[in-house]
Amino acid sequence: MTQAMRIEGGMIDRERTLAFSWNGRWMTGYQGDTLASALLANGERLVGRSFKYHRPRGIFSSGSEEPSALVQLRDGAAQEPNTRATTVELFDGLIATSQNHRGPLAFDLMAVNDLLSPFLSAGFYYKTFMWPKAFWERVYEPLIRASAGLGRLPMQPDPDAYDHGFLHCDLLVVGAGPAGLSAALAASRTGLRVILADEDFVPGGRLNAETHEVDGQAGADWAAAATAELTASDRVRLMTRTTVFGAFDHGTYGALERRTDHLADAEGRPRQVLWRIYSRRALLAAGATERSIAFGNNDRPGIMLAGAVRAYANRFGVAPGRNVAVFTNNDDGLRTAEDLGGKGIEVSAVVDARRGNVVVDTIGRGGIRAIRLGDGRRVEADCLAVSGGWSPNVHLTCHHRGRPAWNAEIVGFVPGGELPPGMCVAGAANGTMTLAATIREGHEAAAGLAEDLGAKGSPGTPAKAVDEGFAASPFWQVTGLRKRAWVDLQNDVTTKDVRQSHQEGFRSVEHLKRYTTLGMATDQGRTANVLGLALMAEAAGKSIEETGTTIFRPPYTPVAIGAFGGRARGRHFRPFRLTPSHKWAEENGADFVEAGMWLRAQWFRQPGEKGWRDSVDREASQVRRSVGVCDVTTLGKIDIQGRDAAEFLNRVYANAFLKLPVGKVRYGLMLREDGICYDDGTTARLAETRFVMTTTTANAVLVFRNLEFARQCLWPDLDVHLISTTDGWAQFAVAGPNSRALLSKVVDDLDLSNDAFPFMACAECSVFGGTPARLFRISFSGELAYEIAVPARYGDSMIRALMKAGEAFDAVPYGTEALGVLRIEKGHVAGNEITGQTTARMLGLGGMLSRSKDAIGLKLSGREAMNADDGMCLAGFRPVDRSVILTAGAHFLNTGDPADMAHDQGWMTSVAYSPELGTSVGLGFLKRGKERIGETVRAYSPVRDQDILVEVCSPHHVDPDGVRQRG
Amino acid sequence: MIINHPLLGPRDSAEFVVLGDACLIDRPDGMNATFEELHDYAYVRDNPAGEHRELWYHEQGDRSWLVVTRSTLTHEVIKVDLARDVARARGRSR
Amino acid sequence: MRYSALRILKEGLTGNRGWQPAWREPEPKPEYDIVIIGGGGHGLSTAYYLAKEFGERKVAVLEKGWLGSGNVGRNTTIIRSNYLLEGNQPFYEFSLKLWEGLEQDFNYNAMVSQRGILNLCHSDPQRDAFVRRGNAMRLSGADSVILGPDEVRRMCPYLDHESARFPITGALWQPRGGTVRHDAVAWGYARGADQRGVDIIQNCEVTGFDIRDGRCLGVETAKGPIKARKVAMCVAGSSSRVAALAGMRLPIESHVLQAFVSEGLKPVLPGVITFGAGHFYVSQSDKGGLVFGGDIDGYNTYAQRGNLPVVEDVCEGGMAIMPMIGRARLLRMWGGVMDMSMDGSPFIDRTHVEGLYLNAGWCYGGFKATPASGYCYAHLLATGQSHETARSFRLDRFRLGAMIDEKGVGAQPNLH
Amino acid sequence: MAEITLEAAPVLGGTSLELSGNRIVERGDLAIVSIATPLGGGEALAEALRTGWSLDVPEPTRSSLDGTVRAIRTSPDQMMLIFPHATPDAEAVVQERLGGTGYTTDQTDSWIVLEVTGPDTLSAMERICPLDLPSLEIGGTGRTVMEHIGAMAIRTGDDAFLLLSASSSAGSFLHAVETSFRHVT
Repeated sequence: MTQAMRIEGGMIDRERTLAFSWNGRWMTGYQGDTLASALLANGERLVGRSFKYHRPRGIFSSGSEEPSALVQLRDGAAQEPNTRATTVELFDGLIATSQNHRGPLAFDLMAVNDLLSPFLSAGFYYKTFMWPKAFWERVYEPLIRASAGLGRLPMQPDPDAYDHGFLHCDLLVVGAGPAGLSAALAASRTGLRVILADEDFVPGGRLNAETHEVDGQAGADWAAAATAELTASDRVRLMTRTTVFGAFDHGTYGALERRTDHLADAEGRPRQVLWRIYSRRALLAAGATERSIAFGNNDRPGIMLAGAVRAYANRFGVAPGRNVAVFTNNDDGLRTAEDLGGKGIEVSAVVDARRGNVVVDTIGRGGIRAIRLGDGRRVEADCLAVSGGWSPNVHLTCHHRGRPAWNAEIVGFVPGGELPPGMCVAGAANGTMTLAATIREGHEAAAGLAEDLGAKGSPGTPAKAVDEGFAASPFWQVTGLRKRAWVDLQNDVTTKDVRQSHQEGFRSVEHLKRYTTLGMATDQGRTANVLGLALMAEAAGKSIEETGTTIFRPPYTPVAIGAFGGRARGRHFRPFRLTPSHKWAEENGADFVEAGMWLRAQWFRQPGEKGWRDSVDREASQVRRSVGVCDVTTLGKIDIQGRDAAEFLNRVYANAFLKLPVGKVRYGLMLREDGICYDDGTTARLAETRFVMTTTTANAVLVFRNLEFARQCLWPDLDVHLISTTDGWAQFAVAGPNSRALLSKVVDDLDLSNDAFPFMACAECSVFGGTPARLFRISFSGELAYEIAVPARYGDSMIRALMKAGEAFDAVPYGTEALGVLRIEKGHVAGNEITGQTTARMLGLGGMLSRSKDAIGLKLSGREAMNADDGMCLAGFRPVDRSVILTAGAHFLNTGDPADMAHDQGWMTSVAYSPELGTSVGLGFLKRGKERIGETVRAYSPVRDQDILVEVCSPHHVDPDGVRQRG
Repeated sequence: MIINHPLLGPRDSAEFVVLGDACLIDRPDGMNATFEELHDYAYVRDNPAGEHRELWYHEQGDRSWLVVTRSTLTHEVIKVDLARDVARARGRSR
Repeated sequence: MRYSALRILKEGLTGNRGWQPAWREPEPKPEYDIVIIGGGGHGLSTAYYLAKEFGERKVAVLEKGWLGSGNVGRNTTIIRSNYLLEGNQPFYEFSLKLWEGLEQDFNYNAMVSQRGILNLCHSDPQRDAFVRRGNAMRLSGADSVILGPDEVRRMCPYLDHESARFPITGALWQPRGGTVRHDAVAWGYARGADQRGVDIIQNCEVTGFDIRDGRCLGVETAKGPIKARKVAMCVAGSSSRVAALAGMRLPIESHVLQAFVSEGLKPVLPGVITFGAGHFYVSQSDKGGLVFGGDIDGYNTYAQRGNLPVVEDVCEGGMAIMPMIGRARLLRMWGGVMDMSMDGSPFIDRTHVEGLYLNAGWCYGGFKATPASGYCYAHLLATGQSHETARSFRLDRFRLGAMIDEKGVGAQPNLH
Repeated sequence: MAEITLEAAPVLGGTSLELSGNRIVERGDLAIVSIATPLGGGEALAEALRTGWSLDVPEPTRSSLDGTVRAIRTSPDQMMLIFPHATPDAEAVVQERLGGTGYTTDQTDSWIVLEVTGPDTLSAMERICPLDLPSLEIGGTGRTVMEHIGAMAIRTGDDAFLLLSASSSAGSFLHAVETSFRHVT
């Protein structure tokens, strides 16, 4: 087919023919076409099906308000469901298919719903499908879901890239129609930093669709000239294909720029960029949207908004029909007849409701063939241009929940009182419906804002134009119809549904919307809402003011979830933090595990080891037998300095810190103000006024934040200063009986003997002949152990050197799993015990709480329920049958008690297989656990199909008296 | 949202962490305060529909704690101070 | 009028002219036994159960706007009982059981759809916590299953199993979890309560309380004073404001939770999926829209709207775990004001004012609780005793140190 | 063990990328030392900075320069000195010139420093940096978050910035910056 409906003129490049496929048939269009104009040029009228009744649907509009012409764009993983044909820029090789039908588009089996429509009236599904009970999930809902939705998601990952971006400007102008262009010109001349954004790919708005003149030239030519001036200015950023979709707080706007959607291939560039625009002021010049009239069978393909009919004829050089009828309630419709006449298109009738003439019905199945008038006459027409008046695009003015106000003169809602701060509105969006006034208003608004922002330059003078006639009338529906009249074309909401909603008591506008689904389709009812409200008002015998309106929420038009997601996908969803020994660990068979943002070595697989248990058992045993090395860089490190540093620590730790001597380390317990433990770690005093605090890996950021809070807000006059050094030092735990021997080969001239450098000692020293280092004698495993730190730049070199020095002792690297085994054997608490829900008393650390000072959390830790006698406390557990493996998360029950919540005795927090003891061991919280050592309880874990007997024991499975770590 | 940082100028709220009611500055001294006072400090906060003084932390900035006076109805930011200055003005020192 | 397939057939054949209003539009009487403030989900269900289960006849619900305009009108419709703590789990399981018989009970199809809820986990400690939770659920009679990575892959092949930043190591699965058509819940309870004589009075804002020497005798409203033996606050989102009228300060902050819906799509997600590590949860409605959300914005607000950073954060989570939704378009975003309590758990209790009761602090978990909240509140109002599953929801629990802190983040409302 | 000595390695192995006329270079030669102002010690510290380097205490969002030594303000009572220095004793060097008038911490190993230059620098930064870099004067600084990573930007020329970020996430940060350039060139 060769574009049979193509006519002269328009803003298309006839030199550049583009081939595209529609439902598998190849057709041609021109550069500058939209998919919709190209389909019309090829005589395609039936392009889709409605949601509920599967009625035939055609192209209804020429813009982003399109309710009917929704297509599945592109193919494969790049498919885009529900894409408005009216906004898709045609490109060579474009592929589109129709959606929401079973069988061919022309013979949709689901169209049977239309015959059943009497039984599918508003809210019918709330009144049935209830019996028998079990049938909902099994029968009814599957049926309903089978017909749910419109387009189809490709079930493959989105192949395109997306980006976020940030822009700053003095003035953001939304919409590049006459008002927006005029405003942007004025603002740029005053020297403001301007962003002008428009959703279309050609600036000009309605100027491109109408035959108006501006400054003595065709409106479209004036728009092109204005665009040229703006593009030339380095103060202006003109963004076409960019929809400002949301007004957020303090002048922040969300905008979506479609960068490659008009290209066959994005070539790896981001398909769309989601901009966060920071503006000092914003001018909304988003124009207006035409609406329909309710009359019999007003939903057939070929029935089109009058403004769209003009757009296709004037801008795209396409005849929407061979003989066109016009039905209007305002002057706009008449203009359509003139424009079509000028293009040599036959106009078969102009029906003006203001003169009492109406269309009562339309004839034709897959598309309109004729109309029937109020006086019974039948008029042939393959296209009916309808104008029910224009609704200002006030959407962004509502995004801070401001309500639009009804304006009886223009018969539409205009921006209400409260606009988002910094926003003003000009042109049709503001209810200024004629051209000259629109241009003037845009100019003056911008000039006013420039002055108010202190811009010096002159805005110049606004372009000249003539105000066309505009006489809207509040004519909404043709009454006394026998045929159904549509309000919402996509969701199939008819005038009957609106009446029924009122009849059933759903009378507030919100109830109307929710009960009938009016305006809840992909077009958000942009061409339907006002009509629906007017009908509701008529049904209630109220005015539209009294009836009120629902308000608009972002986004103005739907935005791809991928665009909101930006780059945060797959491996790059969040940053990785790597330790200085990461590369070395990779070379040495490490499996890594996420610890917050960090990757930590979990274990080091050795040749011949079958599963992870082999590796972990080997590593843990070798630590207890000789020595092992573990990268503990991820623990938070905070450099704390100042004359009052000790006093400060004494107030943020629950245990005493004031008298910690220089050269010593102390274990510290941190409470929240509510008395619950939230972190622990060791803090070393390197000098009178200098401490190094360590936190858990998970809480490093939170602890730092809380310390800053205490420093700045609670005790602002303490001389104490914080800075994080977590990334600055590569820190390694060296643990095991041979750790001293190993380190004596590493550390330069420092006496490591037990007397000179006892348990909990620390020192600044150097290693391997002069590299600065810090040495701490602390143990998380219960063995003789140290932690040695060097500047991170030496981390990789250090781990290699340590392992070399350790060869003499068969030193092993060990990962987080072995670390866990060792600390569970020793009965040290960690994240599984310090959950933010546990008290020091539960953890068996109640004795640490100082009674002689004020520190954060001490007072509230004394509350009744947190100190109940039958309270939980930490205990150790071993399976009565030593061969059984324990389950973390099992709940404890007294033997003989029923398994219900009332008899819950606690839960297992951590388990590990202890190579040392040759059995699985656990830690857990048990009511009165301390007093019950030796008892036997049930460890009940139905989700793991486990119900076993365990013996309660001391949490210190290994070396309970702590001889080794002091040795 | 934009927070007008008294030292750094307007900054995107995404750089901040919000703690809540600025009354958290007024921590009673645990040695002298009653249990009731500590309970109210920890659990009872203002939650006005209107002007609210709240603590924001510039975690991805200069790590200042700020007292932001903001309307909870319109989100308008009325005033921003360094929390340290506010704390001192409210008589906190060491 | 009773709803049924037969009725629809009859009405369909007679032009749907016979449908009756779903509820009356009564003017307030001068006096009631019980006045409920708030015609949202919890208020309406409280009225329904007061009338149906406890034989209360003189009950009014006062709603400042349109009925159902509470958070029941703007949420992500999820029902579940996958809680951890003793204070919570039995209550939410009770609620789930009430959901399961609800539609037949109030003769309204709220599309209670138990297609399951899947909580993904990404580390061993998380899995241990899920095992503990799953076991707690079993102890209170709920259903729960721990799935391994392969089972999750079989159930949801479209998740990012290969290249995820946080690989999926398993999940907690509750088959009885699911979704409900939220507006229909409000309408069903309203219709059921109305049929049993409850006066539901819309556009009737409460402007004050009549409190004399420690007793609440009634309320001042936009439609004049109304006397009542008992007054029951049920205004989550506005709790602090209404309580202030009675001179009370509550351990509650108001925060906005944003939620999102996509354009209608042919069904791809059977049940609910939550991706905690990425602050993202999603389900698909019977109309085809992906309904999803994440964390609250984090600042106190009464404005029912949020800001871009959280919108992006939520969609980042979605794209990270489910990269096949990239080309689905976000159609609508909205914000609901939440009562965020100091430990993330609610209150159903009397207040220090005699005759004045409080139901509040639901954080963003209020919807799933609607039936049990109403039932337990009605129980307290009618019998003077707390219902056994709601005993822990006391207003004085912070004094006792009996917090119900599922997340373990302490007295910081914006982290719950 | 005399036979072993440790070797310093730059976090990204001294990365240097050329992307259609733009450059991303890891600056491994810079030392970074933070200086905290003791309570009430502002004057003394300012004096020490003047005598030690002829540096003024930098205003927030500005740097002050003495040849190759740059001071930037990182918080109300903290600043950072950034200067070329090879050995791991930068803190001692600074401490000596300060004579105890400030609390110092060596931050060299905590940060990665990327130098980005070239005609597309501003449009690349637009994609990750919420700060208004186009109107940031030369020498201006700002700390913010880029692609979920904390980062500091220092403008060193019309089309040139130093970007500082945590060394543990250096790989992800480089990826973010590099991707931005690739997306705009």
